[in-house]
Amino acid sequence: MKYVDEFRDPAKARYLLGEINRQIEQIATCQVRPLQLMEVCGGHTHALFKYGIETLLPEAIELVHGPGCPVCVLPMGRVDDCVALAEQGGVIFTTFGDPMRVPGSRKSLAQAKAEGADIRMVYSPLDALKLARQHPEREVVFFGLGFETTIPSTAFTVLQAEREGINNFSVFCNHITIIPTIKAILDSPDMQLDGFLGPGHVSMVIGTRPYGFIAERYHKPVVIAGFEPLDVLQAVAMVLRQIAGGRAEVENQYGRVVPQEGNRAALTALSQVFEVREYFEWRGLGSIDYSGVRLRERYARYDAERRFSLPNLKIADPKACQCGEVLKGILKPRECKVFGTACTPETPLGALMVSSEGACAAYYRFGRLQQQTPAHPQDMMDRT
Amino acid sequence: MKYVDEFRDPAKARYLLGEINRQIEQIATCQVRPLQLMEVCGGHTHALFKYGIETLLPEAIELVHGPGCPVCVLPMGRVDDCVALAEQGGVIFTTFGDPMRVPGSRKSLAQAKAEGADIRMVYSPLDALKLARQHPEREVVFFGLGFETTIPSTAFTVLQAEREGINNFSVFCNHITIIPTIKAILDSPDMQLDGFLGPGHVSMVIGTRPYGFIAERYHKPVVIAGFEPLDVLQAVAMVLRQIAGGRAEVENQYGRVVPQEGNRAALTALSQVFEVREYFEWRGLGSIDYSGVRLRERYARYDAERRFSLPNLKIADPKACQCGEVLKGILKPRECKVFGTACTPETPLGALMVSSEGACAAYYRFGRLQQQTPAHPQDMMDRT
Amino acid sequence: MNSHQGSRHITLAHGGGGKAMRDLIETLFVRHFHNPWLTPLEDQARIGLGELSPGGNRLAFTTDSFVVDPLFFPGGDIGTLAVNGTVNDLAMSGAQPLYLSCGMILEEGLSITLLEEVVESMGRAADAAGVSIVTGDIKVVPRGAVDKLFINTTGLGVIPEGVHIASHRAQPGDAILVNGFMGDHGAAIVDARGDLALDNPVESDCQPLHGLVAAMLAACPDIHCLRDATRGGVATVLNEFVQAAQVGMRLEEASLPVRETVRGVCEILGLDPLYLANEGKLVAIVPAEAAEAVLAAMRSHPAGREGAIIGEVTAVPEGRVVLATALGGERIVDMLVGEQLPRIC
Amino acid sequence: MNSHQGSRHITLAHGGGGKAMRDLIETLFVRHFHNPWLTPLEDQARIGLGELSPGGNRLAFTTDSFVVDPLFFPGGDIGTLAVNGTVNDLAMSGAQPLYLSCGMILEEGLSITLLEEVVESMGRAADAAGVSIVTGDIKVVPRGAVDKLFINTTGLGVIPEGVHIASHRAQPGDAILVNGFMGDHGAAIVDARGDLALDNPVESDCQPLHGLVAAMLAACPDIHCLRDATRGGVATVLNEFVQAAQVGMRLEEASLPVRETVRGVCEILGLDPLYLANEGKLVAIVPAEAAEAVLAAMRSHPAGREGAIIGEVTAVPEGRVVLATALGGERIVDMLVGEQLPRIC
Amino acid sequence: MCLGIPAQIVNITDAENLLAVVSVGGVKREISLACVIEGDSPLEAWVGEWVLVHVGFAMSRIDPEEADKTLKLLEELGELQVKMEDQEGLTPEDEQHG
Amino acid sequence: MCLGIPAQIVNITDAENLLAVVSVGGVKREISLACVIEGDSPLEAWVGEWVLVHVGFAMSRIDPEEADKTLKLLEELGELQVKMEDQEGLTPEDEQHG
Ligand code: SF4
Ligand code: SF4
Ligand SMILES: [Mg+2]
Ligand SMILES: [Mg+2]
Ligand SMILES: [Mg+2]
Ligand SMILES: [Mg+2]
Ligand SMILES: [Mg+2]
Ligand SMILES: [Mg+2]
Ligand SMILES: [Mg+2]
Ligand SMILES: [Mg+2]
Ligand SMILES: [Mg+2]
Ligand SMILES: [Mg+2]
Repeated sequence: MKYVDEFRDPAKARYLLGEINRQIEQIATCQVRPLQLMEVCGGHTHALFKYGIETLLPEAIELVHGPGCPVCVLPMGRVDDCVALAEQGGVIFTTFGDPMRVPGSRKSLAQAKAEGADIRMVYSPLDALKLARQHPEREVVFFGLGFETTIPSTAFTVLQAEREGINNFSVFCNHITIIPTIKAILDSPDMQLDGFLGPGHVSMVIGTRPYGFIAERYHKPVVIAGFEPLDVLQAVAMVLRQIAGGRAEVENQYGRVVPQEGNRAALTALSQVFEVREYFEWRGLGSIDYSGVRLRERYARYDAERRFSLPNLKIADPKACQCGEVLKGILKPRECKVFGTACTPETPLGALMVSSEGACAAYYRFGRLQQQTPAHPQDMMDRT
Repeated sequence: MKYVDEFRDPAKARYLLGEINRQIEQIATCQVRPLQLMEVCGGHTHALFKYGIETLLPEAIELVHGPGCPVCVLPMGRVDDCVALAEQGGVIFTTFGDPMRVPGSRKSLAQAKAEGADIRMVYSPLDALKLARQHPEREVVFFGLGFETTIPSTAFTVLQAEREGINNFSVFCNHITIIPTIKAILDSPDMQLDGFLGPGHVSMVIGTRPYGFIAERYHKPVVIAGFEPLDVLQAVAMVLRQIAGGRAEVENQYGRVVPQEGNRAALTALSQVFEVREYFEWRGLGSIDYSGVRLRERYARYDAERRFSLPNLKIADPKACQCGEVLKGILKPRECKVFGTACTPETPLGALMVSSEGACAAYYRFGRLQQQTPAHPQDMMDRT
Repeated sequence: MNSHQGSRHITLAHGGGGKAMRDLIETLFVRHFHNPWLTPLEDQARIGLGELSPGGNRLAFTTDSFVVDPLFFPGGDIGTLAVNGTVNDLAMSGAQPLYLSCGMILEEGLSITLLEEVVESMGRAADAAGVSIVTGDIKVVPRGAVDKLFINTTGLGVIPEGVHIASHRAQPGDAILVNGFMGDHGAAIVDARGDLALDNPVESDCQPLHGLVAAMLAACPDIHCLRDATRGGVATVLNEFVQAAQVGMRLEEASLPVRETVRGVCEILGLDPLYLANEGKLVAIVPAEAAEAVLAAMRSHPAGREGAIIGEVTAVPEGRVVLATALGGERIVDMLVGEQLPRIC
Repeated sequence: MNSHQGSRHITLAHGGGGKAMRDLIETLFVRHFHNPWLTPLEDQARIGLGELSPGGNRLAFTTDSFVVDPLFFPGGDIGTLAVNGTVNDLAMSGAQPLYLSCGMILEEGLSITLLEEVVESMGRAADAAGVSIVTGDIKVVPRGAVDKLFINTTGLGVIPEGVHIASHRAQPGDAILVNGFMGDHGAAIVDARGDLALDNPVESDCQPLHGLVAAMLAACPDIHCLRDATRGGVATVLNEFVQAAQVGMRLEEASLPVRETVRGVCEILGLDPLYLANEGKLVAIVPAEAAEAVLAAMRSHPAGREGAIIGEVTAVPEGRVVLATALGGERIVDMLVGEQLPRIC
Repeated sequence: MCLGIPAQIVNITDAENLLAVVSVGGVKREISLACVIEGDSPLEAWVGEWVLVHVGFAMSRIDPEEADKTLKLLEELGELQVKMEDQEGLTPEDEQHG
Repeated sequence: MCLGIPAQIVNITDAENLLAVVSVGGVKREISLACVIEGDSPLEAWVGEWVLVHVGFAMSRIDPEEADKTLKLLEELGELQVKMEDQEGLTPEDEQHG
């Protein structure tokens, strides 16, 4: 497959690993402690595990899996709202497959479906709109979920609904934005990060400029990265080169997809339909100012939060759950007290154990190897 | 079971058969041709076959199976109306089990159900009303079918619906009355009947007086009969005794159930809710004046014919079908050209092949014996 | 069942072939069905032919799906039915029933507690019948694609040498027997869902019949025909026999065993007990000279206490079952056309 | 089918045990399945033990229900699946598949034409696989109680002496083989209903595998493990093996055969071909020294043309399947938790 | 037409709506007495009575005296017949298909 | 977050609603071009282009030159490395777990 296979080439990966090792040798910090690089995006977390990249990287690099999985950071109260919506008579609740198993305080969407709620998985918000067209007697609610990558598609779908005069369609908006969250993490006192892999697909929408503050104000290198193994490895090498050179800039590894200026059509639609919320609740991270969006007043009739009455409760995360610390990179998944015991992919306590981009699930599924086999003696508990 | 087993006593049946044979000897006609007695009621037809009574009666008695099965006389167009009602969105069509398989011009109710119509079998019209109570968002239509025995129960159900203010219930009224039909048969020129077994359960409602004209004007004996074997045999003996004695009266064999004056409460409810139609179409018999009832104007909102638009077409009976002649006693079932070939219980052409009270079905199921076995050489084709 | 914590319902994951299914199989099915053939959890049970041959020289192999609604009814449930139904189809060849498979189709959202009740009930029924459930399969389908729970059981048994039971073997003169009251199961479930609002004391007769058959074979190894009178009732079995053997039959109405309560149900709904389903009743055709011995064997077995000779095989009318009514009349007892529907007229 | 004149649809009467059912069985099932065991239409097929013993010394006995939606999909239908699925479960013990039962559950209103297509397709698949469908059962349930049509097949086969295939026999050093492209069936049906609006050229790999297994056994009678990789895919089978045998496994990502189009489906929906269902693929564990011979036997059989050695059994990590990525990294291939859901993130 | 069965009233379940439970050979069902009640005679008086039930309604009270009368008449007929046969030297069986 | 896949535009299916069919390894789906179209440039010009698809929308045109640039850079890195290793007498494999 074009633009896929070329970027999985093992030979080129070896060159990059060589380069990474060479850079490490030139970085003084590495003699004292591992460098902490945060991949903001869950897509990178997924790629790291899928291709076994962590098992290839030198010990001196520690990857911190950031908050960039919209499923993992979904607060329990919002899942409850989804269930409440889905269980209303006459509603067809449409969602991407990802959040189906995220636990709410009473049940997940998968459980609600098993108990009779009409919940349908869709591939695109346009599929949800199509259902609304096909079932004019029903209320079709689309579970809007995702960062800036996904928001424009929801926006265009709302605009399309308006154009067609479809009135039985609405969005339960849980869209969030990544920049305020990165800022919150950088402001967190218990945080020591040396650099960032920037989210490639968010960036194709927002462009590279919004990351400027990371370099300028916090003096951390940022490299916008693609999702194939060579992309990730090259981005790591680029971050290291900045560190080695004492630079802190925003660089773009993913030029084939990410234009510096982002996607103007998408951003226009986004800001036409959505406006920033004063704050939004994140699982594990608490409330973050300006980190969510909602539909503008003009599109109120497409807003499920205005159209239906929702429980809208703030549900505290389970006491034992340490997702927040893991999300901020303070704890590694395996250091969470309930990892692998009370919290497993079958009975997840926290959202990080649910999504295939969730760090805990990824560690549990792909990562247990190093704990059990002596094949890689250099792997320590805290780095796999 | 009380009031059942006593009336199935084989010893007493033998006494009655003895009496019947003695009466026959005293009737002159019997030397020339068999006596033709019509059991008006399908319940009697059923009992005759179920207990093998015809195989016990002397040759000189020929039973003619009359029009008293409300399923058998249902015209095809009315079945089509039922199907059309049942196939309307939102309708729950409720019916007794009996008419389920009666062929319409396109399909039977059973086929419509198999194809997705929401058709439910009920034991009582009150069960249909209960469904209306349970499903206020649906339209529950009750298929009112039957003679005077059944009409009062429909009437009481309509009154109950009114009392409770239930508005999603209606009756598709196909109720018919027996007296005009007996009169039509007596007026038919090709008809030679010697006496009648009167319908026991209709009579418990209407009493014995309405049959007076048969004795007075047409000089035919009538004996109101119950449905157990002894009832039927005793009634036959009583008719014979009238013939032998040259009498033509209305007698009541079924005194334990049928009061002379009928059931006043039932008749009051009947005439409160229903009024006579100018004419009604019968399968095989054509249109008969004043032979059907409909809901009075005051109960129009419970009348499915007013509430829904129906095809209401008059569908000619299939050409090959000779149900009419069989109903009038002109042909025996086996003399119909399609009996047992094009018309069988599996693929009925006429309604008489469907209901277990239909003469053709009864002959086909219970009566083929005599055609095939030499065990009863006295049985001729035209009498079994 | 740790993995179902917080979820007392079947989800599609339980049929996905992964961990949830594996856990369900191990915690529920292996527990209640435990036996050495099932436990390896291979894709197939393996049965030494040497284990089979001492019992006879032919395998009996039969399948039935069970779709009863409601799942629990007076006198049994879908689980007892699924075991006994297939045990009985094996027994009707004279076979000793030995091994059963169990295929379950579950509706997403089904209560796991309810499923466990059914599985437990199957386990108990299998123990009682002396059979092992040695292989199985679970499918979960989306809500609405199945009504709660269906079960298929397929059975294996061994037919003793010298036993040749076949529907075409009915001969004029043979006696016709049933092992007790007709129509209990049909009457018990006709309104078990409550639509007809009957308050009905009848219980299903669901029971395994191979012990009874063994006792009958001991009294007469040359039983000609055997069939359990399930759907379509005794009338249907007799019609199948007269057609297969090209004989006639004559039943005596007065000798037909019917419970008073079942008669009650039939009177109310206009049904005929000859066509009502049974789940623990068989019809046997035996040589006239063995009839009394078989009847005695029947009556001394718990499953045949109310056994009766109900008629005899005749030469004519060929292909027809005739009922001599108590009154002395006659009528034909035909194949059922369509379902038996409740009648009002 | 004279008795269905004017009714091209299944009605409850077809399951009532009466005449309509009998006619359906005779006109449809007996016609398409015709064989000497089925035709007597007894409640059970009877199979001489003498017919079985020449083939081996053990019976293989397996059951599966088939609930695929849609009933017809690229490369097959529920009928071919129902025959091949059970044939394959038998074949995975090394058995020669011989006899099948067929239990059908039909929805009231089902088109009889459609049913006949399925039955015909089963008949053809059985002929192709050389098995006989010798006993059956039909149930009809009210509209809405089942989604169109489910089939259970249960199979009997005979395992040759000396063949001992069992999941616990995997040993460190053994080679792991598959007989061709992974995930074709899963990718073919993932959107066969069209909800995801994919235009997907993938066809199901549905095929019988006993011929292939016979060829493999000829090359190496001591095959250690065999399993068809149906629901849950190759990953699930391998996990079952490592758990049963208390060994580890190491797969080579680069050697996994996956069709380009299947990769396309997986990329679009975020799925992993290791977990996609197959209906004509097996996983074999064979002694290292026999690996090349088995591979050669596979590749010379039509059902194994694209066969490949995909990895080896290891001592550690016990109970774990490890994938060596093309890149040189490693990851664990775990049991599937829940269903595989289409992902967007 | 009009399948009707004798049933005994077991108890009154809803006096306002005239509902009672009847028993047929031990099988029970709730039916309506609306078609047999006139005026406001106490419903309890119906308990133990036999009625003819059709489509969930009692349609007639069964008169035990009339039933007895019918059965007695048939018995007398039997006695009479025995006498006649004694006179004629015939058994009733011979007449049966007469 | 944000699974995105490179896909090639095969044809335009509904110009008014900006719908086109893309192919991924031979598998096709209709997607929306609404997020990549600006102004009214002719839609047909997109046929043959590669785009990054996310939840049924093309979100970015893939720039073939940028892609080539990245790959060429890596090749050069490889060449450079070979030279360095030749100098150091090391094979890249040894460094792998560095
Ligand atoms: S193990 Fe569970 S609770 Fe702990 S951080 Fe991970 S997902 Fe959260
Ligand atoms: S055989 Fe059929 S068509 Fe002829 S009279 Fe009877 S029911 Fe009518
Ligand atoms: Mg069977
Ligand atoms: Mg059976
Ligand atoms: Mg049977
Ligand atoms: Mg299986
Ligand atoms: Mg259901
Ligand atoms: Mg199986
Ligand atoms: Mg299988
Ligand atoms: Mg298998
Ligand atoms: Mg069966
Ligand atoms: Mg359906």
